[in-house]
Amino acid sequence: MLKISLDKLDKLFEAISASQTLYIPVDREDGAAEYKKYENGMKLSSALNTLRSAKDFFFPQTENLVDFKMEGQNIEVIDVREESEDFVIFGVRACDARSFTILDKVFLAEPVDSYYKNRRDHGTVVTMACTRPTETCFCGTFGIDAAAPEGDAACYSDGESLFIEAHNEKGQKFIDSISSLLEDGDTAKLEAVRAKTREILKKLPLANLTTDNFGGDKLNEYFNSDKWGELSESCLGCGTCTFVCPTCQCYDIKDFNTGHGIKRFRCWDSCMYSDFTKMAHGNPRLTQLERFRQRFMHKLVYFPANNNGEFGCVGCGRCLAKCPISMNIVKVMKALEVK
Amino acid sequence: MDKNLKEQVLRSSGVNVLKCMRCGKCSGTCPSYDEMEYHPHQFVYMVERGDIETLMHSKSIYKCLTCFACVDRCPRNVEPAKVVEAVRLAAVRQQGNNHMNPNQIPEMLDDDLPQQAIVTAFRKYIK
Amino acid sequence: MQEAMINKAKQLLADGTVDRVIGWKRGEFAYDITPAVFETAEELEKEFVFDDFTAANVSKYLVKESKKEGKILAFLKPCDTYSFNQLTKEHRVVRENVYIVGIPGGPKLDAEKIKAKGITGILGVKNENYTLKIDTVYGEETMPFYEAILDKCATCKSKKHVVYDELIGDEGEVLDSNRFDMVEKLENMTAQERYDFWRGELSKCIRCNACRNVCPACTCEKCVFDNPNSGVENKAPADSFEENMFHIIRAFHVAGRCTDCGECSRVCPQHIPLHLLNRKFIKDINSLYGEYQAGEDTTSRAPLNDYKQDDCETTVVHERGVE
Amino acid sequence: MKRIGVFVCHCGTNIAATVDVKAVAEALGHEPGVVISQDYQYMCSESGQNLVKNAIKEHNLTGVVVCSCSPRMHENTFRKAAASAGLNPYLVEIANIREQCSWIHKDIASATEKAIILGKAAVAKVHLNSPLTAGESPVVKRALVIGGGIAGIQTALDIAEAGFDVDIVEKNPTIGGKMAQIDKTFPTLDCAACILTPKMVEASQNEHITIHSFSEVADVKGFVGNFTVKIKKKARFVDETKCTGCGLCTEKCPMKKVPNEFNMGLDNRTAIYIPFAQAVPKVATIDPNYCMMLQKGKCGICSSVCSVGAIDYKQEDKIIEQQYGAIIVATGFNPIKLDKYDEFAYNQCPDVVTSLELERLMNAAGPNGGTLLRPSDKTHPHKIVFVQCVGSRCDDSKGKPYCSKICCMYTAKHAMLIREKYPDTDVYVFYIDVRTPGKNFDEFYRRAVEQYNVHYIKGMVGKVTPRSDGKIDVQASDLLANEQLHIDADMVVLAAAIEPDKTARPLATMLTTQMDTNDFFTEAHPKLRPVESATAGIFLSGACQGPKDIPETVAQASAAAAKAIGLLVKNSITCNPCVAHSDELMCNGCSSCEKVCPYGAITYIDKEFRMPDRTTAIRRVASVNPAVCQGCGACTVACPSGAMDLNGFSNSQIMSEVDAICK
Amino acid sequence: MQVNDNKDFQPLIVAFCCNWCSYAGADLSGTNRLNYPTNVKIIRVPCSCRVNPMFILRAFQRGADGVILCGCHPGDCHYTSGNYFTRRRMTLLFSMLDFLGIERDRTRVEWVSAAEGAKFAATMNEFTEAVRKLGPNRRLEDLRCRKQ
Repeated sequence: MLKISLDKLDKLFEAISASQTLYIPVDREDGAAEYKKYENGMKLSSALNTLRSAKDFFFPQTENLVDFKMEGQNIEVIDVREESEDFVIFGVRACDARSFTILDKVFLAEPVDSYYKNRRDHGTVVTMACTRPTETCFCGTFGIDAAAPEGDAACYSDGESLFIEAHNEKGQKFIDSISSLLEDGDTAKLEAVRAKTREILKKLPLANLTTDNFGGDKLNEYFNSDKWGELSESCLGCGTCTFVCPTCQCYDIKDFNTGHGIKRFRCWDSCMYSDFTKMAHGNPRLTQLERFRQRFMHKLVYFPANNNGEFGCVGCGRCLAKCPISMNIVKVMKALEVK
Repeated sequence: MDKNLKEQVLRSSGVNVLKCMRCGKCSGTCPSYDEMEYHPHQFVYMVERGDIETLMHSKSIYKCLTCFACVDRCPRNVEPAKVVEAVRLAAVRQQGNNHMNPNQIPEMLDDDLPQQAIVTAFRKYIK
Repeated sequence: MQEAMINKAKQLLADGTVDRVIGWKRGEFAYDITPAVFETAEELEKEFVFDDFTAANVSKYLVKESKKEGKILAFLKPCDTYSFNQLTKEHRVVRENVYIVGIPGGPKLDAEKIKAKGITGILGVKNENYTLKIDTVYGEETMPFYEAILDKCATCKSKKHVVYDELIGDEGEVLDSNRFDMVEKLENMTAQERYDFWRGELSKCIRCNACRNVCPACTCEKCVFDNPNSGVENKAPADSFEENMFHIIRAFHVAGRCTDCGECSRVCPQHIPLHLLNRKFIKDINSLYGEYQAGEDTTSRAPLNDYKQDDCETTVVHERGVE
Repeated sequence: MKRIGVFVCHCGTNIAATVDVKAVAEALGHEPGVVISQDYQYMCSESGQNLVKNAIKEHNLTGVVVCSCSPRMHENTFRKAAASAGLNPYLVEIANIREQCSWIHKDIASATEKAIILGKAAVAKVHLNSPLTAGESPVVKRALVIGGGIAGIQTALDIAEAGFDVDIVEKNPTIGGKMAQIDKTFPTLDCAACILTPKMVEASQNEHITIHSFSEVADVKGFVGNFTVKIKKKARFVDETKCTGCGLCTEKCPMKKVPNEFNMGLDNRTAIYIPFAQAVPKVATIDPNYCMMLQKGKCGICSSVCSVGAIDYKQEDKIIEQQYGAIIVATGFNPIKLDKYDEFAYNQCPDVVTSLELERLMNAAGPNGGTLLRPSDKTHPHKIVFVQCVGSRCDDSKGKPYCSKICCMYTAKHAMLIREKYPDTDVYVFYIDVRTPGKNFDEFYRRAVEQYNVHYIKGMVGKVTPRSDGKIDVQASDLLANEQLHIDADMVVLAAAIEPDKTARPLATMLTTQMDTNDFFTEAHPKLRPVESATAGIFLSGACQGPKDIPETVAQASAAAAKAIGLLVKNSITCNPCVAHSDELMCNGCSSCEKVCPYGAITYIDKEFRMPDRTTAIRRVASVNPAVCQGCGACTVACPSGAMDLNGFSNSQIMSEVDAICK
Repeated sequence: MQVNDNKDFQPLIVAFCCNWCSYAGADLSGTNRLNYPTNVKIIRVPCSCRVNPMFILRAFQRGADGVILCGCHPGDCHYTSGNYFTRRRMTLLFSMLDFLGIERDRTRVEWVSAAEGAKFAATMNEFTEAVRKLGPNRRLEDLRCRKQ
């Protein structure tokens, strides 16, 4: 496998950013990691994961769809779409890498979401294998190997060098563009590191959580479960879980009157919000219980029902860490599960 | 009539002579009234008319004790003493720099000189 | 303490004083505690928890719970009692339907602080003589207890319960906290520095509304930011202005009502020090209109619903500090 | 879909000279919803109004924007025009392009641009206007007169005459006010008491009039037609209903060294007292500061001599509450304190007196039984100096900037009376100007000069120095003779400026009426509405509005009464429909709005609601009484959820104006 | 490089005036032909206490460079106490804006009576000049609303 010494990472990033925009996770002052556009001198974060997921790159929180310009009583419609620039997201973890597969199923299915596709086509995802998974991780539950992430290209560290391999043509093109910096390397030590990581993954508190009892065919078992009341009673109805989630893909479309025109934009919505999917007749889910149920039923039942058994969760653990009242999909699965 | 002179007096006194309503309280209160050819209320009115030179040539400008009784009692805040002072200053300026040096004052003092005159002299000559 | 509380709850349930109990329920890990309502002794035995991580202020839940049939037992920490009192004052809770047992306050721990030390894979946390022994999948780690406490506990304003039906443990006192130090530090910066500081902080906002939804002062039936007819509704911070707008107006709406319970900053997934906005208002109110602690009583007039004829003019803002 | 008409007024050249009105009409014609946009010479003229009316009918307009002068000028005109054409009057908005545009700007291009923006803001607002209907609120058929001087008495008598109940609140133990203290009145020189006391008696006997003497207004709530007033009846320690006013108690009271305020402190009274013989109500009052029973618990003589048992040492202040439809303020005036005028030696020399003190000195019921004697040695003065404008027309902090108006005339009166009664007395009057406009006034003054030989000297007294021989040295200037005079006077009389009573300022706050910087009440219009305050239902009577002599005061008192009667005869008045209202679905019931409402218009009700989760719940929600609400909007900002909004100035309307301006 | 005194900059000033005093004061400055810049656009409100902080922020969002609030002098409020509430609200709001690093001179409260036409004009001249010196409002604007 091709590799580069870890102390030459700066050189690697400089080379990538010379030809296209590069995003890497960096540490913020408060210790949290976030993706930043690479500028010389930036250091790759060693954090397990970024606070916000990587979905922003393809599905940003707000996105302008179309403009209406108003002159007196006339309205002109302006298409604001532009071809996206090429960019690389480096250091995506296995869970987030899988989340793109899930988002693709939504946005690239017919009718294709051209805004999403535009970015997806121009973005190269370079993943990074995990070496220090934490207690909130449960990617294994969804068949994700944290030590062998997906993506256009994947990186692995053995503590000294960074190994890199392509998974597809886009990944190969990426590697080709930086090949002058790479050399062939021995993966023996790397394999040991990966084995160790896999050992740790097995020891994690959520290692035994499975989706065996969930899936598209479980609607009736769970929809009317009497557990929902208890599970949702302390839910604040905030959107933290949905906004840190790499797979939540619901959005709202709104018009903003700028005074001289209308900007029609979409922004993330949360099924936890009281006006979620509000329609002319009103709101289909009137109570927090219903909204709460929607979120988990969607991830564990509805999504697999519509997508060949694929679950709408990747086990990144962000919601476990961030929910203000510590209610999350793991607790829901454990409480709900009928074996 | 010298308009500049009027301007100068108005500016250096800072007084708005138009506020005077001719009540004569300044003259009614003035301790030097009998010594003066022109009295405080006349000062104000003559300055308003621009008749400054007459005042400058009158000994009245040196009779004002600057006791400020008129200033204190004027119901309109016109401050006649400041007008008198300004006219006096205008006269001094025209005479060139022949005014007294404050250091000369102590040797000129005698026991009969009223305390008020000394204090007001300092007020006048310190500038 | 946990034992005493469970016993108290069981006793009050048994003698019919209360029908339900609101407290905290243990989670998957050492720290992921969820506020919960218990109805039976068995549930209490099994799941009720009170430890260094039970920081959540349960008083806001009483807005809904106190309107249900029967009486509910609420375990309130000193800071929570201020929130409860404020809610009583604003007629948002039905005082008669709540039996309040005052319990000792913090300092409570912040799992995020432990994680920020680079400690991952946390399996258990033990407090031994104010040193935290943290069991992780990567071995045992230690850190000083006080380095892991919540910001809101580090600047605790009071250990006194302002309302209760009975107390477990000793009553504390109002503390002479240094809670305005950071506000003061910011006030002493230049306008440009302040602007840069807040831009940096507020630009992190993802408008998850956790701060608003956890806030015991934010109990509006419908928030103006959720109401399409209000003219200011917005769902996502589409422009830096909207980040400012949301947080300024939210702080303004709770000004004089915020008890400084610190929940907003505790729950912010982006660690934005939102409490500083509220504290700025509290500090201004204290210095301009006289000391006022929201929630201290249930009768006083909120400073913004009150005035004195000789109040300072708005120019006071121009006259002080640095521009 | 809105159908809005825009009408741009030229106002002759007032607008058209600086604003291109055609361009404004043209530009606004392109705004969304605008179906017709016209300009016209004088939009407020009958033909201009017809233009609006016809357009409303012809184009079936749902909103009208008039770009013209200030809405304070013609908003009502156009609202009425719209109403007569069948459009709700509150669907009319005015863009102020005269006072706030054409009159203040010179450059046509920028003024036109601004006029267009102001027009756009009005169009944006009118899009959100909704038809409003004015409600009605009943009028309580009772009036309150605050102050029982000649102004208050006259107003009360006139209102009672019209058949309405009226209450007088007087802070002193008796009504009568300043006029009761005056000896004679100018220019007729008839005795003040002779013409005042019959009116006082008439007031006390009129079945429609209730006199609350020794009382103060403690609180005023409500609004025109429906004021709720709390009146504090101060404890006088005498049961008014029992006391016959026989005066035995005042004779027997051992505490005889109390300065008599009715005689300006020139003599003494007893601790239990009746201010003067003709007092109304003629009831004794105990002065608790001097009464030995109340101070030390020893004495009780008055109680033992009172044959009807009217004395009640345990009496306490009592608050009574009453509803009124109209309130008339007649709080009157006082002479200013002369403490700051050292040059007149008022505080040093008892023979330097104010004019009001002179009135008492000359009055038959006064300290000397009507003989003019010097207060110091009770000798007859032979040379008296009057000083005019003491504290009046002053630009300094000591006095008042205004002319007190009455001094010239009463000084002439005093001078004349003294010369008449004591021809051996020399009387000097130092004046700045003598101001005597008024029927028979100048003739009166000339009589003092020509027939009574009063020495009128143009000039001001600069210094008054009491001498050891009992004479008073008056140093003054005689401006016409251009000399400084020294007069060795026996008495000096100072014509002190008059100022509004000190109780007026807090009262104005309670009544929400405006005052000028001198604490005189401000009339609604200086020429056209001189006896009304800007606050509906509050009228002004007498010197509380500005210095006045007796005939003028009485004239104004009757005018205020006429205005109040005009209000009281109505059964109801039309309310302003631009009031607050609460959206119950959004209301939290938190009470913030109630706390900031100055009118107490907001109450809370428990109401059953169907909640989002299909359950029903009882919630506490705010409810606004539209008859009480005056539409200030304080509640709308206090309400965090935005449940409270204001008709005519709603959140969305104001924001749409902001948007249009900032576009 | 931006010139410091921003001589050519035309700031947009939104003035909220209470109906009873300040709006009448503004009318009086018109009646007396006292000039102030066209930059000032007045919105009539019944009382200064009707002005919600949201309106002020809204104006800044939409491109206002300065917002001034005029009401009756304290004690003279047509509604007794409205301006007292205004004073507290605005003191706190302005203090908060200052805390967030927004330029202080962009906001102001001025008490203008119906008789103070001259004061109204002088205030508007002064305020416009102060805002002109600050330059365009960049810290509290919504980029989407910026004029193209």
